[in-house]
Amino acid sequence: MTALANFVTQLPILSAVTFLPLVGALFILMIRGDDATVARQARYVALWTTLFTFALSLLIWVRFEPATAAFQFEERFDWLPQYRISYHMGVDGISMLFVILSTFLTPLCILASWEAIEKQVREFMIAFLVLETMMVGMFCAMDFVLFYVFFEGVLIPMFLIIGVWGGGRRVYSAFKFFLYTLTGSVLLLVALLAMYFQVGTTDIPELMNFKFSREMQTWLWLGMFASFAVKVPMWPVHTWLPDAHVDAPTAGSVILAGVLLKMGGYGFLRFSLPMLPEASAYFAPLVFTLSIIAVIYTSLVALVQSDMKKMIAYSSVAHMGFVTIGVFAATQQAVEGAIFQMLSHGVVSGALFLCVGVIYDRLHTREIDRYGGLANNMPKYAFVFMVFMLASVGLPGTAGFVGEFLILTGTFQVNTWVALLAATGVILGAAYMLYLYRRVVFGELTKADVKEMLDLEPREIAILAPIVAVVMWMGVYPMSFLDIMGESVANLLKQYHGALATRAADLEPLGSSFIAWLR
Amino acid sequence: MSGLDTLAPAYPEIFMSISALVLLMLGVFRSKDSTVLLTWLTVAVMAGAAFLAVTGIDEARTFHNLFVTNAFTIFAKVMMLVGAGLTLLLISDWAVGEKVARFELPIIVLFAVIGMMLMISANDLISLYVGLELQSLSLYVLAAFHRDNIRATEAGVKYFVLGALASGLLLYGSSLVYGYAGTTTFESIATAIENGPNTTGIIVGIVFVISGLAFKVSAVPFHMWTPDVYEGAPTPITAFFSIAPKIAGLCLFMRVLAGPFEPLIEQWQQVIILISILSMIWGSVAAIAQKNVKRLMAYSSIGHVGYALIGLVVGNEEGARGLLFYLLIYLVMNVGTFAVILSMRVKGKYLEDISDLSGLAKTRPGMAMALAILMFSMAGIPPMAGFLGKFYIFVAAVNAGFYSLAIVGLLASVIGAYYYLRLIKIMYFDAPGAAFDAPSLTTGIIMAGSSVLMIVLFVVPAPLVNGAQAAARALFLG
Amino acid sequence: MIVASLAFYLFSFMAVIGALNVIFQRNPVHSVLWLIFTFFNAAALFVLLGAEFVAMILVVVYVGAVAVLFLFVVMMLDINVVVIREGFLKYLPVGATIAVILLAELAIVAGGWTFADRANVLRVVRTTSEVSNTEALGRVLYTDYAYLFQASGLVLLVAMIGAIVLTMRRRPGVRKQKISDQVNRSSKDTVVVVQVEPGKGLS
Amino acid sequence: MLVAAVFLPLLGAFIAGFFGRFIGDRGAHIVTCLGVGLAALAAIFGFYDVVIAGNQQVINITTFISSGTFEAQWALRYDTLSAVMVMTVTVVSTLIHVYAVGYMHHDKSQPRFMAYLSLFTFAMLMLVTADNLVQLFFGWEGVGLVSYLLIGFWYHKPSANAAAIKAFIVNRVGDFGFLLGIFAVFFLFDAVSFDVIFGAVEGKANAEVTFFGIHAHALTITCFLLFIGAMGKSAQLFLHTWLPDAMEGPTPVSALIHAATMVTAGVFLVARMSPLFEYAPTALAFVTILGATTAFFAATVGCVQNDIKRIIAFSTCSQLGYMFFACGVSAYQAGVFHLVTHAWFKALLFLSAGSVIHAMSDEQDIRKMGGIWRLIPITFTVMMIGTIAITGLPPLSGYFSKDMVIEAAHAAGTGPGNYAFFIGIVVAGLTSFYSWRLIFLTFFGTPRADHHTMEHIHESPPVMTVPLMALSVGAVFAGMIGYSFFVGEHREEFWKDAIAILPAHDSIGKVHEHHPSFFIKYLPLFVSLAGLGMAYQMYIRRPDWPGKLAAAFPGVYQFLLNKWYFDELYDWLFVKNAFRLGRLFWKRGDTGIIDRFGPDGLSAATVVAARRLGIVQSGYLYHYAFAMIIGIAAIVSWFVLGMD
Amino acid sequence: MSEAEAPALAVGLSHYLTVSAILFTLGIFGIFLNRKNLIVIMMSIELMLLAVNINLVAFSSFLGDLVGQVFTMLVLTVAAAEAAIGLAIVVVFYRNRRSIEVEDINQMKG
Repeated sequence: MTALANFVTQLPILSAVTFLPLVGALFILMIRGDDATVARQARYVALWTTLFTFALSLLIWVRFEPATAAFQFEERFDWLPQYRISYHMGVDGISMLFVILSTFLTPLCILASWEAIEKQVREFMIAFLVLETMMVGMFCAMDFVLFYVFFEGVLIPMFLIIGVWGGGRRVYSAFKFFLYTLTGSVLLLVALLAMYFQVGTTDIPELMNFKFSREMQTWLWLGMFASFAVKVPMWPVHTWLPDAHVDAPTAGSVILAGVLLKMGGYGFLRFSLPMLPEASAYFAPLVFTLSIIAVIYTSLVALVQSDMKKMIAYSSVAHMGFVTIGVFAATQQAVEGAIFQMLSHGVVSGALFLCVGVIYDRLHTREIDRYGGLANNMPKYAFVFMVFMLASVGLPGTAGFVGEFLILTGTFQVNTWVALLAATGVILGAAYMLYLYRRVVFGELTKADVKEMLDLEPREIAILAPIVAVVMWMGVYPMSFLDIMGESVANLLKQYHGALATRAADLEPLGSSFIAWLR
Repeated sequence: MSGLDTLAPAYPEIFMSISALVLLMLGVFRSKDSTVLLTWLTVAVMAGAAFLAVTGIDEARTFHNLFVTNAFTIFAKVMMLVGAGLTLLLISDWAVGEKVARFELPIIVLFAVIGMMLMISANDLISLYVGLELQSLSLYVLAAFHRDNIRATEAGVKYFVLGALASGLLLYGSSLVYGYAGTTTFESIATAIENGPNTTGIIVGIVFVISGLAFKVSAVPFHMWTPDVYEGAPTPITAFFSIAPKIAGLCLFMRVLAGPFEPLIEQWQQVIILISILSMIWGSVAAIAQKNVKRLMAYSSIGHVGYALIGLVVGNEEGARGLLFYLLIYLVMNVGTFAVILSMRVKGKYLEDISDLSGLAKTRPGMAMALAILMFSMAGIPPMAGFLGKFYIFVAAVNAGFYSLAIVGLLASVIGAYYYLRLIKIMYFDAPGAAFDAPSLTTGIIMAGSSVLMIVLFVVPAPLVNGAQAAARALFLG
Repeated sequence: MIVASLAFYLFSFMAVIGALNVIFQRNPVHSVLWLIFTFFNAAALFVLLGAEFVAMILVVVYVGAVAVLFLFVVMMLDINVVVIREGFLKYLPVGATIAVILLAELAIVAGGWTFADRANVLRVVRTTSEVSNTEALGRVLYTDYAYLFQASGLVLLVAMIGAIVLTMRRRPGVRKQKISDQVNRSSKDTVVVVQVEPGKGLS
Repeated sequence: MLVAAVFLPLLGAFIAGFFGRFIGDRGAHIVTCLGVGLAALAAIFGFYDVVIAGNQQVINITTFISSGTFEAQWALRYDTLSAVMVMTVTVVSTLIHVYAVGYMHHDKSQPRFMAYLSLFTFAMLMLVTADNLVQLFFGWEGVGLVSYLLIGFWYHKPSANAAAIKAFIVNRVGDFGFLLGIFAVFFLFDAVSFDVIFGAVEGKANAEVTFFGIHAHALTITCFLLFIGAMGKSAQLFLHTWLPDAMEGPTPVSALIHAATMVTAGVFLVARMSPLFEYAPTALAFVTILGATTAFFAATVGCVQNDIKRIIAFSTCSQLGYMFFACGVSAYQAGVFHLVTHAWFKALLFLSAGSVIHAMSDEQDIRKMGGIWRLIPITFTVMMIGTIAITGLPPLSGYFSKDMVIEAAHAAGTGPGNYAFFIGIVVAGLTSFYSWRLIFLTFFGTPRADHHTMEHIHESPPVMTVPLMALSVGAVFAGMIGYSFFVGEHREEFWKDAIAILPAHDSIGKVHEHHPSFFIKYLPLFVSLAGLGMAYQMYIRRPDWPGKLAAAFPGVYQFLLNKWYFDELYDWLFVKNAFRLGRLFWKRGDTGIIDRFGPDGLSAATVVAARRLGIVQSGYLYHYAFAMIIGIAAIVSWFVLGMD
Repeated sequence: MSEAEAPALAVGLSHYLTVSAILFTLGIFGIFLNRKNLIVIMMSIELMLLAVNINLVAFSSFLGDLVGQVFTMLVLTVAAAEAAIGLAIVVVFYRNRRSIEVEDINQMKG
């Protein structure tokens, strides 16, 4: 027993969680047999691998020490010694929960693809496991280059997932997704290199402690912004998202919405804010403006969509607009709210895509008008969908509320206009979600093929039930998450405001005279 | 040093020259068709030469200061020999049962490699020219080797005429440099430039020399031959073209610019920046419209040369290291890719259209995966070694303050990613066509090995980078 | 001196005329002949510069070998005299402009030519008046520059192999001399001694 | 015990909702009714404990949200206000539950309905027992949600769905203000829990802030924002449009929403936040004016409606206006008092209306009723009681509370107070008119329903009538019993510190000090009787008058019938434009501009460029050579020209 | 040059360089303006090389350094080899295409 305990404590747990899926992928690669056997075994291997990974990642949570802002479970090996770039892993209160989010969603996605993916199952599962490795690695990376590697690496499996197993204009969407994000990230790379030459290292903790000059910060910030804004995505670089979502298979959409979008927000939190405080303060009005446009604009666009996935995709843009507002409002509540919103949006929008997937599997269309009256023959589904719809609307008691509320609370302390305009999203969000729900679930059950649809099967319940539980849990007792991030966020903001206070007496945010006039 | 010892620095070249003659006679007097045998023997000779180079003298000059050996030349030669050797392995597979292949093929390849080695080791404009011509003449022949094929001969004609034009430019430039400096030895030229008034004359001379060299590495606007020659030449020869001469050309480029012309760095930097940017953009953009996979590879290599030239622009040890590392990665990627292209064969017939790859992921998943990894690597997406190659180059550029160059390069790489992705799209997203024949063992191993190396080199790049580092240091000391 | 100057201007003028004709003659055979003419004039310029050996080589190698090779190929391929196509005139202005620009720049460079300050010191093989140009060249070519000599040998070898590989064809039905067959031939196999009775004939 | 009062309904809802299929309709009825009934018992005990025994308390459950200085607890706050509300809510709710068992017995998804009802009760209880604004918001949104579910209960009816969405979204508009109000409170007090806010409010009495570019008195703007929330929930003017449409729900729903619970939440909020409002006189004035105007508006519209439930709905809207202007003149106790009495008689009215509808085979148009009072005597009786109560005829409950409201408005002596007083009088008359009109048209005169319907008219079963009778008991006695505690001489020890009033604002105190003149005191009664008379004249004696009147003033009639055209205005202004903008942004913005000039444009440009480069790569040798020469000529020129 | 051995000619270095430049330009001109046949293009190349040789010899002469002439000899040698290869390629091309007109060399493009 002690041996086991020793093993558990000695285990380089972050690397284990990161690379375990790859091991699973190797196993899948080695499966031999006819197509049906390979497909079946690949599914099971993938499922067990991801479940085990999830279990292992829970160990991180259990052993995580929330009372400190320091990085934990650190690992470090030389990688590119010429440049003092190392394989450096670690998590703090900000990143840890994202790791859990990734490992939580992946097995659900595998389950969701159980029957929906019929061709090239083996490759699909491999792609998914590689994707998990990249996602987890990205959140654990404590070296900027390592981060970048994972950040970009995600594109590969996702590209294949959309392109091979997607529908509609899958090729167009896959390319759009890939090239859009790649364009952004190469500018991140330039910023990264420039930072490296200022500091002489790409180690994230060291970068955080370095003080860049004002001008340098401006350029670096823009470089990072190009990348993270695309990933988030912020208006007007959001147009890849609806296409990618619509054409990706269900599991792809779930991960896209659930984790990939968070990478941008995480990037802002991990890099822009602590490393470039003055530029962040300077550009905050820009971010606010774009985010508000995102919230209002995309909410309105969501309202008129006739494709379910597209609608949810647009709603994601709006929801992520809240996140960016929260991050750059830079108050304790706003930042914690932003993180919480990312987590909840990850779970909720992922769940919404799963819900779309459920009916898509039955009727093979995402046209909202093709449905209607599902409440009659699919009551369980209606209930589950309702929960996620309400969470998306931000009803108190569900996950969606806490994040939105904290973001707006925090933002109001900084800029009332921003809070006011962003809060309109609360109204619009309710409008388009309810409108969607009404058209799909409510109404008369008239269409013959819709009448034939069966309610959730056990597998689908197994996918959705945990999410319902998590959504409620996050809404009713959000402290189990807020506790973890609290210290890290406080520390981050202490540094941020400290840096601003000591060095930025004359710092005027972008367009501040205009804002002063508004205020 | 006395007697035979004075030849020691050139042992690899001497060994190869003598072997070439021996092999030639073997080929002539052996009555049976001996192409495959000679190919393997040539590989062995190259391995021997590489061994000699590695174990030989580290730092020396010989032949009245015409010839130099140092860590850089050794590194470059070994890299080139590896590239040439691997392509020869591909040739040997291809030559089996191929009527086009004759025993002269490996011999001429061998001569070309000798020429490359001579030019890498050149320490004088004259020896540079002779080495370059030895290489070029062999390559002209190789391009037209498929002499009954109209496209091959057309490739030969184009390559020859433009190559001769380029040689003329190079020579004219050399003559101006000679006239200015009063000497043709690299070190003396550097001394002369350093001390003399830097008139237009020397600069024009250098521009002409650069143009000639740029032709050899197919940098824009001296690249126009590349797509046609790549398309026309027999595929394994195209593979050879895309690897060894590029490596040799870039290494020579580096030696010339970092050696005799080093004092005029500010002038030639502008030229290299220009051709580098043009190459990156042209290579990326023009490739998009291609249908022939060999032409695609031509534009791809133009683009890659553009990136490599960034390392040259930087003009310091870091840049050189980046360039060498980039070349290493490029070598592996291209060998692997051509191994796949050579496997594009249905019932013994070679295919060249990109669309022939469609649905490869379903018919030959292994091959598709290998090619996909290579393509992602070429596009510079982590976690493939191609990313690290670009990374080292761009690190050097940014460190030297060439931000705009780095940004242009990275944006061009996004455009470039488009056509690499297109290949992947065709393999993975499209409906399958006719299944390819099973690749031979050697080709299969090269294919698999190079794609695995892409990931291995990404994880543990340190040994190679260290080698490149040592070589780069030698370049800037000597 | 004046003679030398006049000679320079004469030969250069003729060389340029020759070069122009090489390009603009319609008949390739004429072009080759004009090329030979140009080479002769260039050789004369070399003599004026005191490089007699190179001048001779130029005549021997170029006129004697290369130009003749050209002529041979032109004849062999039986190329017709071509009409100038439209494209030529269309591109002429642009091409001429570029050529003139380039020429002007090269002329500027040539006109203001300066040597490097240390060009004197850096010379490797100084000319001396002690020995003739040919001997001086001979002294360095096979000693200091033996490497180049050997390397150019390789170049020529490659050219030979290349030319053979590309052009040589074994035509069926062409009789070839087989030396070994001839050498190995013995009288026993081929010669039959026949006793002929006188007056009877062979039949 | 107090915890049980709140959570038992949740438990009932949970069981009925998730296990409804296993326990069946009967089981769901029992579970939910039991849950709410026990909660009512607990609430009565709680009321005793808190109000009589004086055990005000805050029961902490756990932390809800804690982030930096932001701290919100899950807690139950029990003071008089909460206790009154909890008791009213649970008791009325229990009766409605029981009634629903009967009313819904034909429906096929009764467990769902019962679960909703209980959940609604739970949410309302969370709202009234909240110890901080966030939890209050939880309950606030909770009732919003369940009202959405209940209104849209018959989800196959498009009109029900539309009404449900409308209710939710209009409420969201209010919530928008409420949220901003919460943020403003946090901004000012760095806390959201009531104790802290109320403790610190004096210190902030004169604070000024700049919100949204407006530099203003902090508490005024905060209270104003909070009041926007109250407007939404309580269907005050501008945000009232959802209320009439909400009648799409089953009748008990309407009762629940309008009587005791959801719509009164706004009044509760203002009463709860009285310490803040007291320091924001401008906000109070606004509350007064808006409340009074709403009362007038709703009453005018109520006079011409024909749907039995709609009339009652507008009456609710109007009565809420009374409550608000009571609060606006700082007579919070009067407001809450009216709330409580209203809860009884309005629930009674709705349920009886439900009973009528039930009897009339789901007919809701009063023009198709008439002359049925003999056929359904119990319903008729209780409805009469409700009507007498609402029209403020003594000694039923409405008389006490409404009189106090009107007197307080008069006693306040301020401009808005006088306005409210005036409107209050007018509306009292209108209320009487439309209430009696309803009674006369429904029960008296000649039957206008078709023969078939008339034959089927029958009294409702006891499971419906018993709650009706219980409610009518409340409607009769609530005013008499409550008067002295809520607004009478015992009010101080009754309320303790649950409601704070600045001495200068104490309008109820003024009412008691300066006894209003006879005229003021009995004017409402007189007006009410006048309304009755008018209704009698128009609908019993001369039934042709209304038609003539409508024909004489078609503009006014249409204006009133169409509810002052608010729906049309909003539809034109917001809904249509939202869709239009959305389409514009999507087609023009995303597709037409961003994609066209962004990714698609760039990639198309790249492809074009690639083709161009392909043309350059012509295959002709001289072009290739030309490129090289141009290249070198350009570079040489660059240097030759650059060097000089 | 100050060296005594340098031939004292009234005609200076730049004259030779100019002649060479003219020939060089004509060679280049010949290559890209030629629409006739490949052989002429090859002759143009020879003209370019000749220009280089004049340059080298002139520099050699004016510098008083023999290396230029050594270089010239190598250029001549290599040029001969180049001509051989070039003509061989032209011949094989002719065999395939039955033409060596420059306009006909356009099988591959794009």
